[in-house]
Amino acid sequence: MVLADAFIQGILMGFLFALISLGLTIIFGVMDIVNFAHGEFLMLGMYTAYCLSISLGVDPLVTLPLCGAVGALLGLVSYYGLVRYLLRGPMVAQLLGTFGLMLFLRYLAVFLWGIDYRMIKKGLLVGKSLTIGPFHLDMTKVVCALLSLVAFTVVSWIIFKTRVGKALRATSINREAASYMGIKTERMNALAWAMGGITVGIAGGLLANFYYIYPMVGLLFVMIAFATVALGGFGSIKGAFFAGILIGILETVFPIIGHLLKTSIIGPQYKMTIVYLAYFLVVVFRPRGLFGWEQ
Amino acid sequence: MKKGLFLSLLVLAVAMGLLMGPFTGGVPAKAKEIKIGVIYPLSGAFAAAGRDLRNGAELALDVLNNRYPELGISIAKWEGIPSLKGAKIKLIFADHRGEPGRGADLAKRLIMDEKVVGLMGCYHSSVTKTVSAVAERYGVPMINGSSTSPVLTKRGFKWFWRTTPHDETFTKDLFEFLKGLTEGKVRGVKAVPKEEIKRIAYACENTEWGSSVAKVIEQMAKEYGFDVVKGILYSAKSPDLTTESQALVAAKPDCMLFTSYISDAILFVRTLKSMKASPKVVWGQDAGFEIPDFRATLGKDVHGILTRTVFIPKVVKVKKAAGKINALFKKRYGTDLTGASGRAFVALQTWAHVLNAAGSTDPKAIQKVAKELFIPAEELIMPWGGVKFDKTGQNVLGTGLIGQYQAKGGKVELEIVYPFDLATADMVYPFTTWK
Amino acid sequence: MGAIREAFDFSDFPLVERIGFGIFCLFLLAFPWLGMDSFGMAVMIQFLLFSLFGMGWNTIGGYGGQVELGKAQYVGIGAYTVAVLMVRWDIPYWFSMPLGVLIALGYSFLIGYPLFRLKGHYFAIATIATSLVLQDIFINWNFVGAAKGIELPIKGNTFLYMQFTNDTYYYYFILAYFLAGVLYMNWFRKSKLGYQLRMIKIDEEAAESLGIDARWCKIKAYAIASAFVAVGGSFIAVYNLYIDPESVMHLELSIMIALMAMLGGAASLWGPIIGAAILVPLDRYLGSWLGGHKELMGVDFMIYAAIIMFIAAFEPRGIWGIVERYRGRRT
Amino acid sequence: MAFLEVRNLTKDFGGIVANNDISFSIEEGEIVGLIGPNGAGKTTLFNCIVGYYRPDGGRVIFRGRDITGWKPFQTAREGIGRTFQLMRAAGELTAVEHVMVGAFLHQEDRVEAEREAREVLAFMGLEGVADLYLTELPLAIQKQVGLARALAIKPVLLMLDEVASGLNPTETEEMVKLLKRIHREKGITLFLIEHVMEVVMPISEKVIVLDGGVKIAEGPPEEIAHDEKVIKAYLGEKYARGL
Repeated sequence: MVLADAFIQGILMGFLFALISLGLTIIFGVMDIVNFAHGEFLMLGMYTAYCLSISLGVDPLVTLPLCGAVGALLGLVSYYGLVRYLLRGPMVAQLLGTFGLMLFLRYLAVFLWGIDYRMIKKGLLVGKSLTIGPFHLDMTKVVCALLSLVAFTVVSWIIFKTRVGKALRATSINREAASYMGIKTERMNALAWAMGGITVGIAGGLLANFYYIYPMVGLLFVMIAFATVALGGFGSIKGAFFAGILIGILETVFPIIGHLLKTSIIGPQYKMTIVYLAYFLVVVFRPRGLFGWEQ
Repeated sequence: MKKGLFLSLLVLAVAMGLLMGPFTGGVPAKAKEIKIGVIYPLSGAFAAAGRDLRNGAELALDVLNNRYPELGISIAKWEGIPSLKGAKIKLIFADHRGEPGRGADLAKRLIMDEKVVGLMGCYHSSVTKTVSAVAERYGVPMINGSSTSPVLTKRGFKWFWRTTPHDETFTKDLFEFLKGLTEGKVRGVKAVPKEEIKRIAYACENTEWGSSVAKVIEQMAKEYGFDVVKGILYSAKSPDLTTESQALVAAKPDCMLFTSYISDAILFVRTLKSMKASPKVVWGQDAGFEIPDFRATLGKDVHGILTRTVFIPKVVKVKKAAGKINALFKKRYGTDLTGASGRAFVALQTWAHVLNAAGSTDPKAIQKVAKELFIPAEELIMPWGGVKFDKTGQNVLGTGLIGQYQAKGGKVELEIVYPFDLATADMVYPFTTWK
Repeated sequence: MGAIREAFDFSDFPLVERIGFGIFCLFLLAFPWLGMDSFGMAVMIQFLLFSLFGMGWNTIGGYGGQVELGKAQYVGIGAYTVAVLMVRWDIPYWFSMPLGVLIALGYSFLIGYPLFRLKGHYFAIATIATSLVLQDIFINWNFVGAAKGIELPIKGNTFLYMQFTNDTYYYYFILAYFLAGVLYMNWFRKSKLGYQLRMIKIDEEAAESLGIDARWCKIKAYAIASAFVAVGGSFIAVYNLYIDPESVMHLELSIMIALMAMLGGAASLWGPIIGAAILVPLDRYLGSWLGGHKELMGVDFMIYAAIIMFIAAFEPRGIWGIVERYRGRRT
Repeated sequence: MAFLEVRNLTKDFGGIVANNDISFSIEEGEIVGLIGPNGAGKTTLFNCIVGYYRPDGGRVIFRGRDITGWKPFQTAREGIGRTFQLMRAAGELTAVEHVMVGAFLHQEDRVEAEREAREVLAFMGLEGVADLYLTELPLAIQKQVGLARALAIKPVLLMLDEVASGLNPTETEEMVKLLKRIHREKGITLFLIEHVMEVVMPISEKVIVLDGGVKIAEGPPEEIAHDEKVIKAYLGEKYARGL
């Protein structure tokens, strides 16, 4: 019973993690870059939702498209403004650069909005929860889950069915070959960043419905996003999805097991530990993650 | 291109140097000015608390250095330190970002370079540890207003005094309160059978502060005959607290006790509400549950939540001084005084009294008077018996308050429910907000 | 013997650099007598400490070209060994420090072995993961004080326990480590392992075809790095006299270490030192100065971040890379 | 007993059979050429022998030792040197340092290693470029440095993967001369992949031909030159190019 509840909660969280990681994995897939600033994109998405819903007095859900737009803009700006140059450097320089971007965005937010905690107080979903039989589910999380599904279907459709998608995949598999085939890889990269931005922006907009908004908030999610993407296999859409859910379940079910076993050694204090441990073990035995490809 | 980059970097470096020049040397001390170093978490994850603390300290400074006769407390009349020919106090703020190591370095800077007479701070018990260790090493007095880890005054330091009561006192208050609940002492609630509130579950953030509180709770629960059915240490930086909340709910406790900073406190309330958790008592250990942001962000979801604190605006009903100062504070910063800002105020106030009594800035003299210092209750904005340090440097007259958030037509008030004789409203029991 | 000669042999550097380094060393030795304020002293100590960390990271991260982001766990191991032994059994620094280093070495081999099955980003994230796991364990492990951390007993001035009431002692203490580190690295970069690592970095297949066991080389370099960092950690313990997982094993510390080395210029002797020389003062002074100003909140970090991005974008080889480009030699 | 013996070696990548049941042997001191059209599985065969790939079937015996599935660095230590089709050049190490790394295999001391390295470079007439970074060198020279690097590990068998590709006729001439010298003066057995027949024919004593992963012919160059199957394989490819 408790276990079942934990399981469901876990899956819901999992969908959220998956949604957050989606952008990261798209960007990586196309250009082998881990974007440290991903969490900050999320944070800015949340602020967008907040500011708009306050200033326009509309329901935060309405602002989602705009959050996406802001995310896309952010992605494009950081690609053309920074990442384009980073690509010339080695991996260390790339990490360094996006790490700088992370710090910069975070403290830009501090500068602009100060360090107050903000929270969206009214809105369709805010504070609502859905009761199915014995289970109480946070309405926003349910919607998150649905949207996450939608996002994944749309993205995979774009990538696997459309011509743009083919171009994207070609670029990700072999940059030179792609450019010979007349694909403008520059543009593909930009597109990847835009897509990444959109997804994470929307995720932020949703998150704003039940999460507090704060300049440092990105930090909380970015590590999970990394673990998710890495576990699923860098660049793999499918991987991000299942890894996200797996992690969600792991971190909620694991402590409950401890609770059922009446032991305090297995408890929430280790919920993240278990996630990282899982990642470590998986990659040690499967160095490409669950669905990743050889690099 | 590359040359340009190199140059611009060079320029930047030089610019840095120039900018920092004045700040490394430290401002030359002006006559008749007493420098107190104040180390707070002004930026980083705890900046919200830091700002609150800073406001409290700055208000106290203003009250001390200028004339506010209407306030009716002695420092308001002083315009500086009388016994030092009205010397003004100057606060030098430093930002430790919650990092013990950084705190220690800043303490050195304040002591050696700024030549401060004494130190104040640091909110985080972990930082207070390193900072007080530095103060001890250099023999500089430090008055701590808001770190509540019991061990701080159990280290036999000679230069460390703490005005605030510590977590043992606070936690004791809680259990006294629960006891009172079973004995019908609580205003507006008739005696509750102990069975009804026997099961306790706590969730404490897993750093210095939380984990030490957890220990105290365990031990007190035994003394007062409650059963701890679930104890959780969690990371305040965790992106979601679903798991923790579930573990709590699963244990079906009557009382949920929290030791949380602001972000996790907010998250807990949100998550537990979504799970329709139904404990009869919800109690928060100050900090997260008491910073204005908590109420501001969560609105009426906090109706009925108890928080231990040391200051509640309602205190004005029983304390004249508090009322006027709170009004002043609200006028200036837009929020009521809180435990954080209030205690910062008192800490500086204490500094003023100490210096005045000592009549000099010589550490030895300060140390001497600190031993027999007594600030009477009516001087304080806190509902304490006054300020009097025992030989460990702990203020023995400090007491805690337990307040309850009560939603009254749109706005949320924090009412006093403990000590029972100070109660300002009927307690809301049982807690039903999240149902 | 030969190794020692190698360590002191800087002859492959241009004269101007050797002179520069000489002057810098003199400056370091004389620093406490330059009447610098104690905050300057504290910053200087941080600078030396982080240079030490950076040099360590440079073996695996710079010469080996492996993006290692988990060094904090070894800072923790070093610091905790010293602290725990001193608190529980009153064991002097000079016994506990080497032990700490040994533990760090053992542990690094233990996790290095599986770790180096991984490449690229998988490796990077895995190093972070291991570090976080260890931190969580320490946070919950009561024997080492759990989240409360450990306060070391204050013993006044003693060389046995390496505790001093005056920072000047600590300064020379860490300076000694720093210089030893520089000499070691000067030997390392010219050592067999040093060259093999660079070969692996350029082309792992080719390296293997030359009879180099790439994985084993990486593990060795990783262990060396860990030892360096553990030494630094042991210093933190006796310097701060209080450690907790939050402050000595934090992810940001790991990133800081890598950041400084990369920014200064990975795979070069001076790189990490330069990186630390720029970032540490920047961080501390900006922090301590702007930190006090409400209205400027966050600006210090923005400047900081801007510099990082700038370097990463326009000089991927780090600041030292500029010099190397001008003089056309790498060292 | 054969110097290097390959028995029924098979390697397939998820269904695509790159090497199918290939057997041959090389005697000590021979120069053997391995030719075949693109995608015939030449490089795969090399990689199976040196150990970058683990064969799915068959054995590799080197000087009476079964080295099947050994790691590359182990085979290298056993005395098998190899070069690659392309050098990954980086501004990290100079030419001489590249060769030093090879010398380090049997030489702990740096100074000694450097001396050896310079000797090898001198032997190949590359003294001039010793202290330049690979990125500063033309492709032809880079490949020679790669060869020097392999020589520095003092191999008894040297496996060369298209040393002549990307070289102009005169450079190719040079390379052929050089190979002859290596064989003559250092007495190293050479086993070389060549895509262009014209290069292998003059120097090799025996030629092995692969096509589509199978060995279609083996024998002295002149025989091979007139072998039906071989010609077809190449013509076939030419047609394919035409289309």
